[in-house]
Amino acid sequence: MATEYILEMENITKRFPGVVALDNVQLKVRKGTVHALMGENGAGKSTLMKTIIGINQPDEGTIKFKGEKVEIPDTNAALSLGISMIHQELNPIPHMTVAENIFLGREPVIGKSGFVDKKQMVRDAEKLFDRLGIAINPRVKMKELSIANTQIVEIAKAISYNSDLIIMDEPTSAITEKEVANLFKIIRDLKKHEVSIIYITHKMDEVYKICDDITVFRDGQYIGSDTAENLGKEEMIKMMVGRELNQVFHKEEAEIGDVLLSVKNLTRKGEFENVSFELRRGEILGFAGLMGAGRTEVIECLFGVTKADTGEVYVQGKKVEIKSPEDAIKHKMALLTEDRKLTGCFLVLSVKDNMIMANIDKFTNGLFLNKKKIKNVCLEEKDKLKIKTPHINQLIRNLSGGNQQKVLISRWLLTDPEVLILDEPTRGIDVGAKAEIHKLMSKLAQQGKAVIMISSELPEVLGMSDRVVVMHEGKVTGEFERQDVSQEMIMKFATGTHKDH
Amino acid sequence: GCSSSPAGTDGGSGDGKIKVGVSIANFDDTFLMYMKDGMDAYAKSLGGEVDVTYVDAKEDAPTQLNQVENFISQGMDAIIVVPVNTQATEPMSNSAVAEGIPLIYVNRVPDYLPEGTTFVGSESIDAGIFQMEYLAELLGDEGNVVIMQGRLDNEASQKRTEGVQQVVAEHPGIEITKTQTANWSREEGMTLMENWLSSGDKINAVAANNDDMALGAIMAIEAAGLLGEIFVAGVDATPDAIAQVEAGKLDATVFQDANGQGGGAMEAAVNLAKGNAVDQYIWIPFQLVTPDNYQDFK
Amino acid sequence: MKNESEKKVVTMSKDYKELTKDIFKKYGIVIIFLGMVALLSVLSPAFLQTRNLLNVVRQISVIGLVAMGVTMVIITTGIDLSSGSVIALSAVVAASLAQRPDWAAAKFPGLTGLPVIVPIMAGLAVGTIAGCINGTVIAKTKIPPFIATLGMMTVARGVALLYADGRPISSLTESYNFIGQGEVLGIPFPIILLAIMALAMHTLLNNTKFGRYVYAIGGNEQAAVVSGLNVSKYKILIYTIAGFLSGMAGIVLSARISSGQPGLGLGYELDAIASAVIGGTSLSGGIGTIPGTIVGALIIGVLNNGLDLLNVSAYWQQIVKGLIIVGAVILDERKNRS
Amino acid sequence: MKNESEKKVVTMSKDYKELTKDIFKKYGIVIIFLGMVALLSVLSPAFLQTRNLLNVVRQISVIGLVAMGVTMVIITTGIDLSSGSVIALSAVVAASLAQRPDWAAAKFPGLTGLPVIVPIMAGLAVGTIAGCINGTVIAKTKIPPFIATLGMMTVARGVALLYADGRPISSLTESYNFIGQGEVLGIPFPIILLAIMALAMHTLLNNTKFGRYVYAIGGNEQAAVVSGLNVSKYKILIYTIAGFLSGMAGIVLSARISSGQPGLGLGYELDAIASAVIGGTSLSGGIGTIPGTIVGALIIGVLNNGLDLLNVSAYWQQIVKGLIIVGAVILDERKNRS
Ligand SMILES: Nc1ncnc2c1ncn2[C@@H]1O[C@H](COP(=O)(O)OP(=O)(O)OP(=O)(O)O)[C@@H](O)[C@H]1O
Ligand SMILES: Nc1ncnc2c1ncn2[C@@H]1O[C@H](COP(=O)(O)OP(=O)(O)OP(=O)(O)O)[C@@H](O)[C@H]1O
Ligand SMILES: [Mg+2]
Ligand SMILES: [Mg+2]
Repeated sequence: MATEYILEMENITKRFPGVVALDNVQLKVRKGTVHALMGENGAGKSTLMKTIIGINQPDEGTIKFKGEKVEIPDTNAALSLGISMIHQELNPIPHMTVAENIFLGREPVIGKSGFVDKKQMVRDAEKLFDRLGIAINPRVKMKELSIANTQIVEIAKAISYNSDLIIMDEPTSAITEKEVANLFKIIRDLKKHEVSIIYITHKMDEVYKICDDITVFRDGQYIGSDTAENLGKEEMIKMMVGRELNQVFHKEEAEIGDVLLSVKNLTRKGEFENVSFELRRGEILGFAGLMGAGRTEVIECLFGVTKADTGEVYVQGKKVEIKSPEDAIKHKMALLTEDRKLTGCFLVLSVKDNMIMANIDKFTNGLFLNKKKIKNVCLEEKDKLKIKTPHINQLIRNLSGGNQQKVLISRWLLTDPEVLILDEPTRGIDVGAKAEIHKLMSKLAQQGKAVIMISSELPEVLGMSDRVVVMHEGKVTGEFERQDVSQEMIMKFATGTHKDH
Repeated sequence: GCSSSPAGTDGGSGDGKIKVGVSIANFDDTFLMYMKDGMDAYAKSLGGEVDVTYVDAKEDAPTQLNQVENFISQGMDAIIVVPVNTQATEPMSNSAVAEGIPLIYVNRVPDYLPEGTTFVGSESIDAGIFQMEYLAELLGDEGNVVIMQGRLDNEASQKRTEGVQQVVAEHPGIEITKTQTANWSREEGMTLMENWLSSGDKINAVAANNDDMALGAIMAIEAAGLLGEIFVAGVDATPDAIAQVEAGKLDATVFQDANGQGGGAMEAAVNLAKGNAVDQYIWIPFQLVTPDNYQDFK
Repeated sequence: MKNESEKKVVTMSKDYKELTKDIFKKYGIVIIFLGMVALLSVLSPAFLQTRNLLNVVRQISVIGLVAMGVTMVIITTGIDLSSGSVIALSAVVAASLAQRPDWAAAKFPGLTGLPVIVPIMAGLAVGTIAGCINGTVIAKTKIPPFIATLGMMTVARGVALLYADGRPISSLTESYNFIGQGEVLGIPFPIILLAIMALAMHTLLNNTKFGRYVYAIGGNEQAAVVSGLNVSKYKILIYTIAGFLSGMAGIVLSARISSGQPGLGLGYELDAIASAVIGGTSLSGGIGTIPGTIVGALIIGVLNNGLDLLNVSAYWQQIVKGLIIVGAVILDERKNRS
Repeated sequence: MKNESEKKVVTMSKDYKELTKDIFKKYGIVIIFLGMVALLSVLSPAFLQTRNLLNVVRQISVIGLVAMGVTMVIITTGIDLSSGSVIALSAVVAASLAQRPDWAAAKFPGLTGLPVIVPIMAGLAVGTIAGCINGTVIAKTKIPPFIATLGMMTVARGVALLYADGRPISSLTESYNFIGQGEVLGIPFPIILLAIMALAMHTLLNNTKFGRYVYAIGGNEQAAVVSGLNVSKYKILIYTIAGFLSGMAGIVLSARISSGQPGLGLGYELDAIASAVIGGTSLSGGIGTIPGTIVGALIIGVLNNGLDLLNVSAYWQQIVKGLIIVGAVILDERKNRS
């Protein structure tokens, strides 16, 4: 039996001003399979997906869906062909309910009246969530949800179209292992119903857990495809980055010094209670926990984004009042936030401006900006973190997600922090860059600085941390030294089941 | 003139004071403010007998109607209105008449003036006529005249312009070459005049619908070094304008007796509230102000 | 699962504690409005008389109509500066077809004494067309609504002046005047019209697909696009409805003063926008309700009426009015409207 | 490696190809402006005369000053509706301290003939205070700038009317009038003032930390907070500068017409906002430049001047002006301004 393709894309080229995002690429997806599309940040994966869903129009090339050549002028056309997509950039409508978000454009109506049947909509959402094993109240507004739950809603939404082809562009970037496992269960189930999936991720292990075929892009070019069985991990990574890459974590030993930061009984009612921990020079402190554990809330409070109800913070033994991020930065702290779009990027500003914003004082001569210095430093950072952008005056919103993340990291590195707090630092970052960031963390630790890393990727937590703090529902449930910790233990404390024995 | 009998007034409210509500078309209008002074002065001259409420209609006819309705529900003994628009007075006239509250229009004559309402003021068109007749004399019956209009939808602006046009029509040697709005504003009058002078077209006289625009025009003319070569006339005889007549820069303005109109209206209101009869039309004529007689208006 | 339910309980108990706070949060502006009413009824005995209250509502009916359309536009992160001018244009066009046959200076001497439906349809059509042009320009050329409707504001005013030659079009038929001055069972007709339209608009926004799309486009236009909504189409429709309501306001206004004037409605756009924002509509989109907007319009109306009743002098009125509007919005806790 | 360099070449050659397109994208509004100038000089020989060109620039100097402050405000996603009223307030206050001693009707008969610096400082102070109040209310209470400045618009106008009792304050000293009417080396003083302020504001926005922060706050306020900016402080400063510029505009305007009037500046806020937006400032924040805004103001000024020169009738002027402004923004390719 000849292979039956649900999607065949050939000779696709897409240009943006100053960039060739896709250069004559191809992608063929077999019916009823999960097809991994792999590549570094900026390889053009999302751009290609957007041409399928009708957001971008390719400059050249053909798309065949179910064997027929198709034109996809807009998303509506894609949806009616039977293609839906989980977008890399989450797109919640904050003031509408979860159910309204999911059924936008497909609202059930009462008879033929044109009136929306709100109750039915909620019932439909509940039914969908039941089927997918999701515990979210469809009546709450999207803005109430954490970023993780927002992503889950988007997953559910894409699936609810009952499409024949579902594109998942980094669907697991904001969720933890538990939800990933659930998603994989759903995907297997979809496969049974002959649904095909294009799966984009930067988490290598996921590829081999769930995907049948792999296609690799590099710099907007098609490199090759094979089945997951045939294509080994090392080989795939080599295709992605164009060279050999060592996959082990770049944890280098650093000398552990004095206590740099100490947090005592930090509490914010309704979010977290009595959180205490210490951070020493040379240390990388990992924070583990399931989504909703309150890790983000703790460090945002620590950084002065929100106000603590009670609790104390000591920097180098001195008690400090941190009322705003301004204060935190004065105390040589830095925070890479979890939500890139909401609290990270200045989307309409250039890469350069985005980089210098947290520490402009470093770039002034008296009253005026030293533009030459800014340019030099930014170019240096661009090279150091291998940020893919045609020039540093490019608007950050035109960068791929992973490259945006790198720009934000360099923003905080430029402040020369003593305590660098990273909330999901490698979210959406490709393997190569991830290794770079890990190296960087080690280097900072060796310089006698300290790093707090929140990560929902357990291997990353285990691989990089000197110590791990585990949180569950707003409370610290455990703290472990590097040598004592295992994946199972973290999960036990993160789910709160450690008390059950 | 014909007299109107006040319809069923009780001669004042409970505390013995006469309550008068006044809705003025626009508090930004300098002339109307002088008229308000006239009303105030007359009311004060009666001691504590009259209690006056002034409201600003902001040049919006519906707002004025709202205000008159509010006056009626407040139980005013008489209402004075400087109408925003004389063709939009029918509903307020009808409401006031139905309630038996005397309504006095000032300054602008409504088309519809039913029994029970009164008018105090002058004929707007006369201002344009007086102004242009004097300019025609200065021009020796030939030359190009430009008209600076007030706000385009404003009645005083239209009537005064009509007056100018009427006079020009009688003088074949005079031609209106440009008609444009400067929205009653000195600054816009100046800008407009600058632009006109730039255009290089010959201008011999400027007929401005009010003094502020005329003063703006004079400033542009002076800056261009053409003072004395272009005649300028305004309307209102504001103190600023009189000073310019005195300085020999403004050739003429038309005196509208703000004090007389305001005081006359208040007098009529008090009389009607007391149940005394007054003439339905009380005319207070315009007067031309020139270098010969400006002293009388200082 | 156990954890889930535990957490819910926690949330619930918190809810009860904060109930009063929540009520103020949700109905803050209504409470502020009621406070104003209470204060005014103490300060001025005339205020609470039925007649005066009917006055207030009748007076806001025009702003109310416009503000409802503006609310919808603002929910989509747009703005409509043209409403005041569209009022004028629709008023002069409608009035020119509603003149009494006995009037010598009729604009169209051959077209007097027409059935009242003719001027009504003409006025509504004018508003609808203007709105449709706004919407089309905004949706198709992607220029900011501020500029598109600013252009329409200038153009529509110019056309109104040109059409009426700057002069009022007066002496309108009784049946036309009824729209602005008539009463049904003692209730002024403009109030009835406002109530009907408010109900219709509220239903439209709350219970129909179209309404959901208005909020979706305002909440996150990109999300609306990727959900397959034809955003352009809906934007055109939204501005068209706003134009329709401005057209209707023009008819009511001209019927109320028995005269169509090219200077009508000047500055009404700001009052309409202020009503919407005071009523809780967010200028950054996605939030806003019709009842809120009506309360916003009532606050402005009560303020105008009350200050007149209290005999506050004209200059002070402006000052007090400005302060109270700002104060009301500050007191109102729903802050995310900018 | 080979691929890398190959690709660069491709990109480069394409770049050259698209250069003209890019230029139009970046300088579209300038090209449109030049087109208007070219057209007008053909249609009216008077247009290109030095004297007329000086006229145009002098006429926009007031709007230009205001528009620069408004630009900064809009970059932070704010809006300033109060500028027109603040102009009036600063004008009457400054004028009241700049009256000639020989004038009988002086507002403060004891305070005439003061050195010119007194009214100037007073006018600037009035504007600065008004702006500071705007900024503080917006930053501290988080109410929408639209409402806060709408309130200030009403209040400042009321105070101006109250202060001047609705009447013009005239007969000002020669040295005061010089600000609006004087010339230095044949160049009108308001133009010099505009040029200096434009240079200062451009430098401020482009070459200082403060400038970067303005863009950052507009680009993403939350991110600005997390990056350690004291957003409240900068917002207050931004509105204060805008108020200062409105105050300066009030002085220039009153000096230009030798009279401080409480009705001055009516509607200037819209012209100022339009200048900024035509010049490319994005109402959704983060984007905008001073040179762009000056070009925007010039477009409006040239339009007013040209239509007068061409003797276009008053009604048609409004229509044509509206159409051209919308047309210019449509032709301009930088679309993301809404
Ligand atoms: N609208 C745009 N304008 C200009 N350049 C763009 C635009 N969108 C994407 N690009 C560029 O196209 C290239 C491909 O981007 P794309 O988002 O497809 O990468 P990606 O493979 O999805 O990366 P990531 O893994 O980081 O998400 C990048 O260099 C990006 O900068
Ligand atoms: N804006 C919000 N409004 C109400 N509740 C919120 C909001 N943001 C987050 N929460 C709640 O706060 C809790 C913690 O959020 P969050 O999921 O971000 O925690 P976390 O430990 O940082 O997890 P992760 O980093 O894995 O996402 C959750 O219960 C979440 O629902
Ligand atoms: Mg991507
Ligand atoms: Mg988190």
